[in-house]
Order: sequence, then structure tokens, then C-alpha cells
Amino acid sequence: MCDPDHVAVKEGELSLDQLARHVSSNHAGAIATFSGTTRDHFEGKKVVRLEYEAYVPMAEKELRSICKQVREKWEVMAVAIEHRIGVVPVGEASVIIAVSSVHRREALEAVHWAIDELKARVPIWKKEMYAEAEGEGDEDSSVETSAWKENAE
Amino acid sequence: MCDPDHVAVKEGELSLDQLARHVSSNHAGAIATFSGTTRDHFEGKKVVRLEYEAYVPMAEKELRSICKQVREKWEVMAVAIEHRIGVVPVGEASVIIAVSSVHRREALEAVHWAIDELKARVPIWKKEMYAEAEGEGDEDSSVETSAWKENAE
Amino acid sequence: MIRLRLLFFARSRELAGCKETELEVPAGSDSSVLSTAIVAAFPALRELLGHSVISVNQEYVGKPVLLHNNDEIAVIPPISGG
Amino acid sequence: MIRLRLLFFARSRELAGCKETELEVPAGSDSSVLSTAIVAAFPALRELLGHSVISVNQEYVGKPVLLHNNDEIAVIPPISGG
Repeated sequence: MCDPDHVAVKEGELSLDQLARHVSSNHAGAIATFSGTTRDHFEGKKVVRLEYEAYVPMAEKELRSICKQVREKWEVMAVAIEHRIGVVPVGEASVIIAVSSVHRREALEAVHWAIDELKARVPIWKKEMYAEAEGEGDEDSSVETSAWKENAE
Repeated sequence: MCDPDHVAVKEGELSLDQLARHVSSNHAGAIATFSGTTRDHFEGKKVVRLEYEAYVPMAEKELRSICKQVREKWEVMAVAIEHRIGVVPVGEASVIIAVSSVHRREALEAVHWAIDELKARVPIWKKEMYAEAEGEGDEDSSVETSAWKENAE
Repeated sequence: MIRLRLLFFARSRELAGCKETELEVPAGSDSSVLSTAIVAAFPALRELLGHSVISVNQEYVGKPVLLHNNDEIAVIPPISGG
Repeated sequence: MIRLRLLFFARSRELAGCKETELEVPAGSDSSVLSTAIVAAFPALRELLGHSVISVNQEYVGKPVLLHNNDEIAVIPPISGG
């Protein structure tokens, strides 16, 4: 039997259509997906760029373990998760998850659980780069600051 | 302000990536999607082909009303729904839904509600074409039968 | 008499043998007369109409609504979108 | 002594000033000695280690595990994937 799961932690744009193909099957009736996209603001500061860093082999190991647990908890056919690393332009997806199942409830619930779990335990870090305008005298210089984020849960 | 919703009832392949672009925004952090795909079996019969028929203007009206209700019920940014009509090969998506929101819970819940609602009230019909092998004597002729489906809920 | 456009879909289209036709009902009729008028014109639809709904101008109607010339009526058999 | 590979990520990488180094601990040590050994070698990490976890061979460890030569240790500051 083919591996029902697909995981990747990699640079470059992510595609929902390609991910859906990884989980699609002639027996599945439903595919649910989730994409996390980068936002352009944080506490009033404008986010100009994001950078993700991962402990790649451990992150992929944890993602594979999440896929396996999803298939133990729900009657789903296949699970696929990709996380982007490196620079991610604002508005683009940093993570995409797809789950296929015969009935829609399972895929939708599973995808929700998977993203919660990913945020809780997969060793990946996001750094936000902010543009802060500092008006001093006539000169309007723009200073870039940054912060490593922490997931709330 | 731009229309936050996008609906279409149309022939041809559906793309999650294109649909996600309809709802993506620099302010949204999450996009949830659902695809309904056609299955290759029904009560032991092999489904060789599916055909969808719609009361197109009314279906699009109902889809627009579902989008609006989603935005009234949840704090979401934008909603997009496309339903394919005509022949849909087994394994391909017949319907795709995308919802964007700042927080992931809203988008995931909204997409679930939207597909339930679509199945309950949008005037679209699915006909399944089955291949039934009838072995009579030496000849193994294949007879095609079909059935209009009914959503359970 | 007022003249209505009558549309059929899916199973109702197959039983009626056409996609669209015209239906006449007495002036002043409301939508509650539609089912009987449709069966009179298309006896083959009798059984299916028992579990179909009839839309008026692309809306599901709850309470009966008054019909007007050129209203668009459709027979909506049990749906199976998704 | 046994020799471990020690990896840093994100804030811990910035504070340590490198991505990877080596760490020596006495033979027979288990993972409970790691935090102290890391702070001794990298005092700048003291505060961050208070809210980081330390993985051994790409696994989160619950109970202390015995360390072996060439084990891969990593300092995992609060994560922010997704």
C-alpha cells in the first residue's frame, strides 16, 4: 500500500491544488484544507516581511506523527501537510494542510485538529520584520525592527 | 468596497488555488477550503461518470445568499463558492468552497456550515452513471444504468 | 388568464420531456394552484411533484405568493448538489 | 566524557551566535544535565532556556533519557509555526 501521508518543510510557494492531489482518491468524497497566510500587521506595526526557520528533520518527523494520529482519530483516507520556510511575502501561505475522507465531517474536523497540533508542537519559528517610520527633524528615515513570534497555545 | 463574495456555477475543472486567491487578503490569517469530489462506487456499483445539472441563476442566487449568511454568522473576511456542472470525471471536484478569516476557527467552522447549507438548498442535481457487467452465456456485455441522486439531509 | 414560464430540471425534465414550456393559470391565482396545474398539463409528473418544491422567480416560496404574467416557475426535484 | 552535537534555532541561534556546536558531558549522564551544561557553555542562553525545551535525537523527551556519543541535542525556543 502507498504511504497515505505526505509532508514537506521547504522553500517556495505552496499550492493547494497540488496538495489536494496528494490526498485525492477515487474513494474519497471530501477534501478539506487549511492555509495559514501571513498577515500585514501586528499591534499596529506594519509587517513588511516574514521569515520562517525550521528544525527540518524533526519538524518533518512531527508532521508525519500528526498525520498518523489524524488517521487514528478519524476515518480519513489521507493527510498531507506542507510548511514553507525562508522568506514568505505578506499574503502568501506559510502552511497548508489537506485531509480526504469519505464523509465531509471527518475531513473538516481532522484539518482543524491538525493545524492546532502543528502550532503546538512542530519546531518551526516565525520572525516578523516591521517597518517603523521614525520622523526625526526633516528626515523621515525608516527603521526595520523584527521579532520572533510565539504561538499562543 | 469590493464584493467580498465570489460564486460561480460553471463547466470545467475547479481550482482551489484560484478560489483561495478570491478570498485571500493581507489582513486574513487563515483560509479554509472544502472540496467535494466524485466517488467511484455506490452500493457496490461502479460509477463511471457523473453529470451535474443546475438551475443556474437560482443556484447562484442561493450561493450568494449562503456567502452573505456566512459573513453574518462568523467574523470572516470573504467567501467563495464554485460548483461544477456538466460531466465530472470520477475523482475530480464538483464543488469547492473557500473562506478567509483572521482566526482559523471561524474559517473552518464557516466552511463546514456552507457545504451543509449548499447541499440542503442550492438547486443542483447529480446523476450517476453506472457500469453493470451482465454475464449472459459467453458474451460479457456491459449495460450502463443511471440514477438521479438525493442529498440525505 | 396569465401566462407563466415553466422550467423543468433533472428528473422532472426527463419526465416532462422538455426543459421549458408555458403554463396558463387564471388571473389572480397564487402559487398554491401551481402543483395542480402542472399535473394537469404533465400527468407524468404527479408522483415526483409529491416530493418536489416549486420555485417562483428563482425563490423558494413559503406562504403562497400572487402570480403575475411572465413569472418564472420551476419544478425542483430533490436536490443533490455538493 | 561523551560528545554531543548541539543545534540552535531562531532566538537561541542568534544568542549563541552559531547554528551548531559540540558539547561534552560526563559519560553516563542523562538529559537532565543538558540545561546546566548548555548555560555553562553559553551564558547568554540562560534566560531563554527557562522557556525553551531541549530535544534529544529529534524527539521531545519527557522523562530523562541516557545520553550517548553523537546524540543530536537541540535548543527549541517557543515555537511559532503555522
